[in-house]
Amino acid sequence: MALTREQMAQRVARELEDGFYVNLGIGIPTLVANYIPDGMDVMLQSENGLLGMGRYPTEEEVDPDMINAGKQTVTARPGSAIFSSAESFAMIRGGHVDLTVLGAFEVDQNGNIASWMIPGKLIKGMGGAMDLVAGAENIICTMTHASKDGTSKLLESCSLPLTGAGCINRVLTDLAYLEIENGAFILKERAPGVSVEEIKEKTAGKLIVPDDVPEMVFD
Amino acid sequence: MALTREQMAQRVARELEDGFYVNLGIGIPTLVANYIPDGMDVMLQSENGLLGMGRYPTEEEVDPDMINAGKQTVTARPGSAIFSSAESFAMIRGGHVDLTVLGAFEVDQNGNIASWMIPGKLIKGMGGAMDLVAGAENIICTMTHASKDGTSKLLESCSLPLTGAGCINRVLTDLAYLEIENGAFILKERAPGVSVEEIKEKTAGKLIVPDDVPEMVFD
Amino acid sequence: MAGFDKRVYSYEEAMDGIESGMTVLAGGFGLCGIPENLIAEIKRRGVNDLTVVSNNCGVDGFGLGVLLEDRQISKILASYVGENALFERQMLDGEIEVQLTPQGTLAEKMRAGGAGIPAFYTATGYGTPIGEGKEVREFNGRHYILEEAIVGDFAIVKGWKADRYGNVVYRKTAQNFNPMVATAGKITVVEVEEIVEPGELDPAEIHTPGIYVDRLIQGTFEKRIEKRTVHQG
Amino acid sequence: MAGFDKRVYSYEEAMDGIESGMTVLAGGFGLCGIPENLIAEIKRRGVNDLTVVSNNCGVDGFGLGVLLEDRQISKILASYVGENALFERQMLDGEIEVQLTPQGTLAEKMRAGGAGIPAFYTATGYGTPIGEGKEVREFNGRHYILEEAIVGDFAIVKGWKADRYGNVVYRKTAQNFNPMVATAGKITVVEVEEIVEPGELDPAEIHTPGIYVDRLIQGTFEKRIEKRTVHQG
Repeated sequence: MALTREQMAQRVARELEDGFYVNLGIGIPTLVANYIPDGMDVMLQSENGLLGMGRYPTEEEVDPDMINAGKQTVTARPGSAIFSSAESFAMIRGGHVDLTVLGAFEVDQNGNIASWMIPGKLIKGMGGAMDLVAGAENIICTMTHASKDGTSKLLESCSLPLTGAGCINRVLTDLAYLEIENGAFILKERAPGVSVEEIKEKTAGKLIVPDDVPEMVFD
Repeated sequence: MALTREQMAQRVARELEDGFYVNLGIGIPTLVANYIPDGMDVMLQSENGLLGMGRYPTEEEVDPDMINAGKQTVTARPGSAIFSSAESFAMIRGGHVDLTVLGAFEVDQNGNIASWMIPGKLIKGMGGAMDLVAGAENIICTMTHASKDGTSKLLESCSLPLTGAGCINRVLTDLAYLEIENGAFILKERAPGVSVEEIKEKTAGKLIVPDDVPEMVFD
Repeated sequence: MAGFDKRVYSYEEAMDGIESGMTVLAGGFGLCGIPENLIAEIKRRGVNDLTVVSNNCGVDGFGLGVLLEDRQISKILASYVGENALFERQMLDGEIEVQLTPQGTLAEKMRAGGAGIPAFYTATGYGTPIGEGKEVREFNGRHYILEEAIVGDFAIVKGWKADRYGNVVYRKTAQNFNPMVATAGKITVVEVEEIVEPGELDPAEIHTPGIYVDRLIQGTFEKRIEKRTVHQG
Repeated sequence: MAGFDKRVYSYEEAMDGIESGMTVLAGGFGLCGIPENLIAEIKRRGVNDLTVVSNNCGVDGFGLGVLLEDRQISKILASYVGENALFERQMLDGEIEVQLTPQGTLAEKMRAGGAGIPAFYTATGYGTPIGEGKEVREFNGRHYILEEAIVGDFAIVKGWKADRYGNVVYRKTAQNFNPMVATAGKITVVEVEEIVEPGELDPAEIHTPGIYVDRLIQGTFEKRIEKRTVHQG
């Protein structure tokens, strides 16, 4: 069975480490915050200028001057810092964020990512995504493995305009967790009940399948 | 008579305008602060990170965390701002300071200035001087017109290593106030009792002498 | 205005001198921390053919979105647009030219503009459409592209408090692009919620020193919320 | 250290891992806002062949000056040196290499290093010995030189207060180079006068967000004054 959005978030959360500064993109990445393991502390960076993002506010706490990069109202945790966009992207571009999680339309075996533009469709902009992929050494892409008609999104070479070149080394899809190394996807884990065969079939890029590919386990 | 240091400061102060942000270098430029005309407000910028420098502290006010760019203990006036060196030089380099006053060893008719290094002598460094001359559109150099042996310091071309190229357009010496335009010094005013002849003699660079060169008047 | 008193007392005076064809830098992220009354004054004046530099372009009927109604904007540099039906139509119709710029690059371009840095290198956008036509250069084995600074004829800024010298502090995440915008305008206009006496703000906590500010006005603000999201339970 | 608690409890631990041959960035302007105890710990350890990046090099017997006594510094990048007889002698004897760097360029090089900007253009130094051998480029009719970023193996910083997450505020003009230095170290060590609980510092007034800080220690400081100047009358 393909992973649900919640399971994807749960699996990504296992890549967190205590003391990590993390930037979570919009969509599934945002859900990761719900699965931070007990006893582990992670600080969320929001690129509009907040380090130490807290939960959503109660009705009484709602403050128009307090939003996240998704423009949602949020709170700040004690010990947070708030700063300008230039400072925020100095952090991001300078490689100070430990982990970035973001969605993608396509990734390829050379670590290229396309996530912001589909020619012919309306272009809304890249926001902070290009800075994030250029700045982080540690990025996890979350995406569906293939489109509804079965067309792979893990490619030999991205067909869409890139967000960043050679910057992705980890991908979590609804079918598998893979790493990118030396021009290939390496299959590390598969979703419960998903066969290596199905993953092979839905991966257009070069795929290396180790002898043992464990199934993910969810509580 | 050549101007005293105090008179030089007094004359420079006449170039101030109400509402000017001013950076004053070490030496004679520092004295300019003593001659700000009544009813005029000028904000002093100190490049170590202070906008709105006040007077020196009383013994009780002395604070090791409160110094100016000359490393002297100072105070801040109400409405001052304190910031980092990067922000301070963003102001300077970005052309936000209205007037910079600094000393020089030599200037030349093309607006070049040499003020930081005499080959063979110990080099202590340029501090913020190169940034100041590159950033300000409005600079006044204060200097003696000639060395003690009569050698001119207003040259056709600076002989010492430069602090900045083509950046000076006003010079106040102990003998005269001059402007630099189109590759020449233009004699605007002379010190009380100093003849045009003496200034000509002590100016090695191209000098333009208008028909009328008024004497400076001091109270 | 005498000395360093930057206060003006009408929005008309605040935006005096703005003309068609000018470049306007605007602070704000989404609808958070936007100079809403200064934008409204630009609308009122009817100037057009403006180049606007702002992270976003407001929404239909609010923020920079109001400048679309009479086609006052001919070009925009932004990182994310299109929460806005009118904007989409004008973009698709070619009435407005959109130059998409990565958010961090946009912030840094304005910071550079204010700081006298004409250009800088960044890895952001290398190998993407954003890097096309730009100089590529290698430093320590990595590729970077050259990005040039931005300055504007007018910079419009929303602050929280300021003293009359124009020293500004921002409130929470309404800071965002405002400090960089404030440094990069030939004329910088700041509107705030409260003007206080010099000395009331701690000098070490000033976000925008008054040297960057030409005009200061106190206003009242709607502060519309774009995505009200509340805690469940 | 668990989670974001950056505190260490000895200077030995604070400077753990520093080795001969490393590059050390140090905050401070003159003797104001210098990490005096971290410098003393470097002296105690006896590491040498250090490249030091700092606006100044202390005075005889205090600040970075103490690292000269046992010839621990082989190279220094600074804008102004030589309030210091020992320094002068080592410079004249060729025991120490001095790379003079304009003050604003020095600040910007470290800011760039921390911000992932590998290089930038500046007019500062064009046409001077500082510009020699550097790329010159024209933007809008003016000449600029290319300057590259600086990063260090260690960054040593003096703050005023910090919470245990490493969010730092500086006191008055003791801020100076410290915020840029803090961003540009592979390992950034901050010593402060007081450590407070998370939440005690206003988030909008943090000068150095904790993300830049690896280790934090509370110390006591001499804060020597270089030029005590008092008001007459």
